[in-house]
Amino acid sequence: MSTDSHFDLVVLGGGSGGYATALRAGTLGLSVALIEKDKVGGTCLHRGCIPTKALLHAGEVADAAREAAQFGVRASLDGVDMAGVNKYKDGVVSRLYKGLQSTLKVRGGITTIEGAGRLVGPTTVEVNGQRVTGRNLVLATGSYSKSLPGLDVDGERILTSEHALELDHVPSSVVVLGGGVIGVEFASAWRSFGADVTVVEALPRLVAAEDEEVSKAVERAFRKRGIAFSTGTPFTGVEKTADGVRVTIEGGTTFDAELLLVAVGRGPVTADLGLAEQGVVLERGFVRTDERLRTSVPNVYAVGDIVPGLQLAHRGFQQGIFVAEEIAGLAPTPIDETGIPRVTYCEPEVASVGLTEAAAREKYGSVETLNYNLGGNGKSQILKTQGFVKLVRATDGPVVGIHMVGSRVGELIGEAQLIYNWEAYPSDVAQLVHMHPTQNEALGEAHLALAGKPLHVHS
Amino acid sequence: MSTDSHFDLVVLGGGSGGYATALRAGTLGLSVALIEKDKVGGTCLHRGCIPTKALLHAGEVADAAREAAQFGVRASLDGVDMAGVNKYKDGVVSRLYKGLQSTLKVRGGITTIEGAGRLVGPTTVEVNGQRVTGRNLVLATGSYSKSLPGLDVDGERILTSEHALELDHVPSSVVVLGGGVIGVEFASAWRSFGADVTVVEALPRLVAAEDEEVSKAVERAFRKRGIAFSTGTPFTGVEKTADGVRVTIEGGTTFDAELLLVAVGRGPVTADLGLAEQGVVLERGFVRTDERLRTSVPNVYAVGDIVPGLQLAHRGFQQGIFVAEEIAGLAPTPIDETGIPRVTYCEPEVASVGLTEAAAREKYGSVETLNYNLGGNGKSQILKTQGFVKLVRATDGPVVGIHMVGSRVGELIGEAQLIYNWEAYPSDVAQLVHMHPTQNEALGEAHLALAGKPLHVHS
Amino acid sequence: APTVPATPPAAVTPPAPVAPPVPAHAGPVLAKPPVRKLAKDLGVDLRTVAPTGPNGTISRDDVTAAHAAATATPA
Ligand SMILES: Cc1cc2nc3c(=O)[nH]c(=O)nc-3n(C[C@H](O)[C@H](O)[C@H](O)COP(=O)(O)OP(=O)(O)OC[C@H]3O[C@@H](n4cnc5c(N)ncnc54)[C@H](O)[C@@H]3O)c2cc1C
Ligand SMILES: Cc1cc2nc3c(=O)[nH]c(=O)nc-3n(C[C@H](O)[C@H](O)[C@H](O)COP(=O)(O)OP(=O)(O)OC[C@H]3O[C@@H](n4cnc5c(N)ncnc54)[C@H](O)[C@@H]3O)c2cc1C
Repeated sequence: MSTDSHFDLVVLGGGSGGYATALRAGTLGLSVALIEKDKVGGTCLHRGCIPTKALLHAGEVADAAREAAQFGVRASLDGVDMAGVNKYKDGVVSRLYKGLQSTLKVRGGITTIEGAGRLVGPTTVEVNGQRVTGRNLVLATGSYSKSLPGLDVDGERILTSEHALELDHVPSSVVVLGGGVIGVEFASAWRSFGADVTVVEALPRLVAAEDEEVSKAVERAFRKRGIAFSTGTPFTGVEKTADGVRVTIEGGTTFDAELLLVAVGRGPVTADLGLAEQGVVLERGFVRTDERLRTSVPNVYAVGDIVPGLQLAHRGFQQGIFVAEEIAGLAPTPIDETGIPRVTYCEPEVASVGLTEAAAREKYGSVETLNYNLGGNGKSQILKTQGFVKLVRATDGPVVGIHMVGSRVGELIGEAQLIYNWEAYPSDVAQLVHMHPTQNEALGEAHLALAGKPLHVHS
Repeated sequence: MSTDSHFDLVVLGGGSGGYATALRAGTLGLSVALIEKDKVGGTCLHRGCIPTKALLHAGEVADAAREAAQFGVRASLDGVDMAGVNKYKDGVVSRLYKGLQSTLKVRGGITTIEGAGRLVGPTTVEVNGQRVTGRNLVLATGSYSKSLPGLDVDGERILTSEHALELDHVPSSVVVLGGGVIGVEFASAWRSFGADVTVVEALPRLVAAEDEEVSKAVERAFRKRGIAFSTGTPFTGVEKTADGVRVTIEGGTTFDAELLLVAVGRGPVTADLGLAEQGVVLERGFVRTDERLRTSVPNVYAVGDIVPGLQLAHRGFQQGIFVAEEIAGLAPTPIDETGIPRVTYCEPEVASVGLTEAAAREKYGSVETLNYNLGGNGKSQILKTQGFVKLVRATDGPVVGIHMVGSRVGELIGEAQLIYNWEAYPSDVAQLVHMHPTQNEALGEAHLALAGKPLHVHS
Repeated sequence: APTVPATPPAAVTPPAPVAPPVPAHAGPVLAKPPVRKLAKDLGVDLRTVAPTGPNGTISRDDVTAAHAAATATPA
């Protein structure tokens, strides 16, 4: 029954990495089969980036109403209507989903195939009983929410992010297991909605992948917001109680709550795909690639969360674009993983690109840092937010790390990304005086100060 | 009675331009006299940038409460308490004022002199009966709110921005005369506070200095917000009525309102300062300078709003830094006025740097443009804002203009400023895939599309 | 055989610049950041590129020309 079809490129998985590969390949005139078993857009669009940021924005709206009096506005917050929040969130997702489907259609050269695929040859995928063969194959099957041993996710009281996004009410109290990006984002949104939140983290600090000073600032801000947390304390167990869960951490302390969110990381979707059979080498479940994203099998590439490294949608986009260009013979420049921008959308936001101070010290030996406090930044004062912009440079060299904390600083990462990736010197940026009053002005002021020409700084 | 004092540098006027000159000169080890008759910080800090942006943020908070239901948040807006708004606004100003005073103190080398100064020699200023002489003199006396013939500003019903910032209540209705930056900002804030607002503009469009498409988008958004406006219709007269004002425009149409705000531009503060007597050449009241900010008199420079061009605080900062470095012999690169970022903080915000499409066409003959609609930008969808990012490039050349409209796009100007001033090509930016989901991602997507590698675009 | 572009090697001495010698720029080479990045991507060593841009800066064209020359002349 299987009719064979041939393409320049077969992409397995239609999430951020997969569809970006297909879109770029389409522009380059390649014929593409994009195989997706669920919905194009994948985790990010349907269960990740977009719906979580909608929740967080609803949280921002709630906070604004709660704190309106500080700004002279007489408003009252009467509660959060999760049905309404979900309607808003789902509306955003479905509009973007329609847009993506139509972009895939009009781009040209892309055949989207619905169904679960499995490798049956090095560049051949079987889907719906049909064989689809490519001159090249791109693996883009993404990731799933992991749990811990002894932790039975039931979707009722013990949730992963997928379940958390479907909740039909604001929980009265939650324990969030994991103080990484996903954990602190949910903690922040729920707190804005009025829940009692406790974050439990085994590592010594929240957002532990960030620069240490950033973690400290987030912890300070969380404390102020009434988000409880316990760091350096591994989870040891959970039991269900009459009306919720009781979570125990090392040392024996327990936390009672209505719900437990498990946000302990995401594992690669690589099992049962026929990868090993075709010789694709895995490493702890992830697909091993070289810097050109080639797997161990010729003409087979991998992109997105199944490739070890940052699990971010736009890394998937960038890798997908890279692979399409590589296949088209454009010989693109390999991606500098450190140059990929990173934002955590909790309140206050965290944004960084490049190396932490510790990593830069290790790499360059001697570094200079500069911390510009948002206390001196007019627009941040207007927003009543606290935080800083921290720069790290190799001594007498370019800026190699930018770290920011504060409400809305996520949007400053675009500029920071250019500075890092274009290897700008503090003096290159200092020459360009920034718009007053903006928050990006704080980036400008930090570079002015690091270049030895401080403006609005006590020095 | 007059004891003479000598400085490397005498600065007349302690606003944005003047105090930036002083701060940079201080860092460079020069001795500076900073003469200010009112408060250091000048217009921007006390009557301009900062207090207006506080009003606009209070307006944003009010809008958020008013529209909360769209996001699933049950909040109600019960009104705006201007006493509260003013307390918040004044709190921000006074904190920044304290910070500036203390920065001026600790920087070293800066003597601040309170009093009104007047030139009595080419580089000698008389203040409080004392003569202060510099090797160099920097003029930085700033600007004032202009009016029109037949328009008597009384501070009661006919106001300038200075009065508008001191209002103790939300007016029921206002006519704003002038659809430039200051006019549309007040119009926007008052509308957010619940007032009926009508903008009257003689030029054919609102924010007429911006790219035409930007004006159209702002006008569309204002219409949606219920801000009335009339363009291409010069003001012809105003009379007081029993409870307000009646404004007449060309053609005879009249508008009744409680208040009239006059926002028709700002004139230079250069009269009665002894400038002409010392040979400083003026042009329509502004101080003529060359590109190194030298006036017609040796060792006399001018910075800020008295120099013809953009009237923006950070232009004053940049000019002040330039002049201090020039005097110190650092031979700084002249400022490209077109590279100075411009933000209008109405809702939706407007941000631009570089040339409008029309100006670029005139300069380069052949240009390419790209308009990326925020409808495809996830974060903008989450914020429920509309708008676009428009790029203008010289054909096959660098990006020479970036124009943006939408809520919060003002913060994207930092990145845009680097792109324009560093003469980046679309491909330089396209290489760097932006954080998802952010609004700065729209800047990234626009560059991807203009570089021929569209991602989330229908093409 | 490919030849070196026919630009005469700085035969004319430009008039002495008006600006004093200290540049405001403190980077390693005088090129705007995206041009430095382009050079890196193309494998062009900026120290070997003769600047023709304003204020003695290395322009994008200088970099692409150096790259073209290098790839046209196999080492
Ligand atoms: C709660 C949460 C919040 C997040 N927030 C952000 C954020 O704000 N910003 C950000 O950059 N990243 C964020 N991420 C991460 C981001 O979602 C991922 O990095 C991104 O989705 C990875 O893209 P991908 O293409 O590798 O995988 P996925 O998006 O997971 O897509 C893989 C696709 O492959 C399909 N598939 C799998 N197996 C098969 C098969 N055998 N046959 C056919 N199809 C198959 C799946 O159905 C899926 O659609 C978040 C993640 C989560 C969970
Ligand atoms: C309502 C409004 C909103 C604005 N918003 C923004 C904005 O968001 N962003 C932006 O960039 N710009 C904004 N501006 C413009 C900005 O305020 C000006 O560009 C900036 O203040 C100009 O700085 P300056 O130093 O030239 O003059 P000024 O700030 O006006 O300072 C001049 C100083 O000189 C003093 N002075 C004058 N004469 C004498 C004398 N004879 N002796 C001693 N002292 C003297 C004055 O008291 C004053 O303090 C706004 C302006 C207004 C009115």
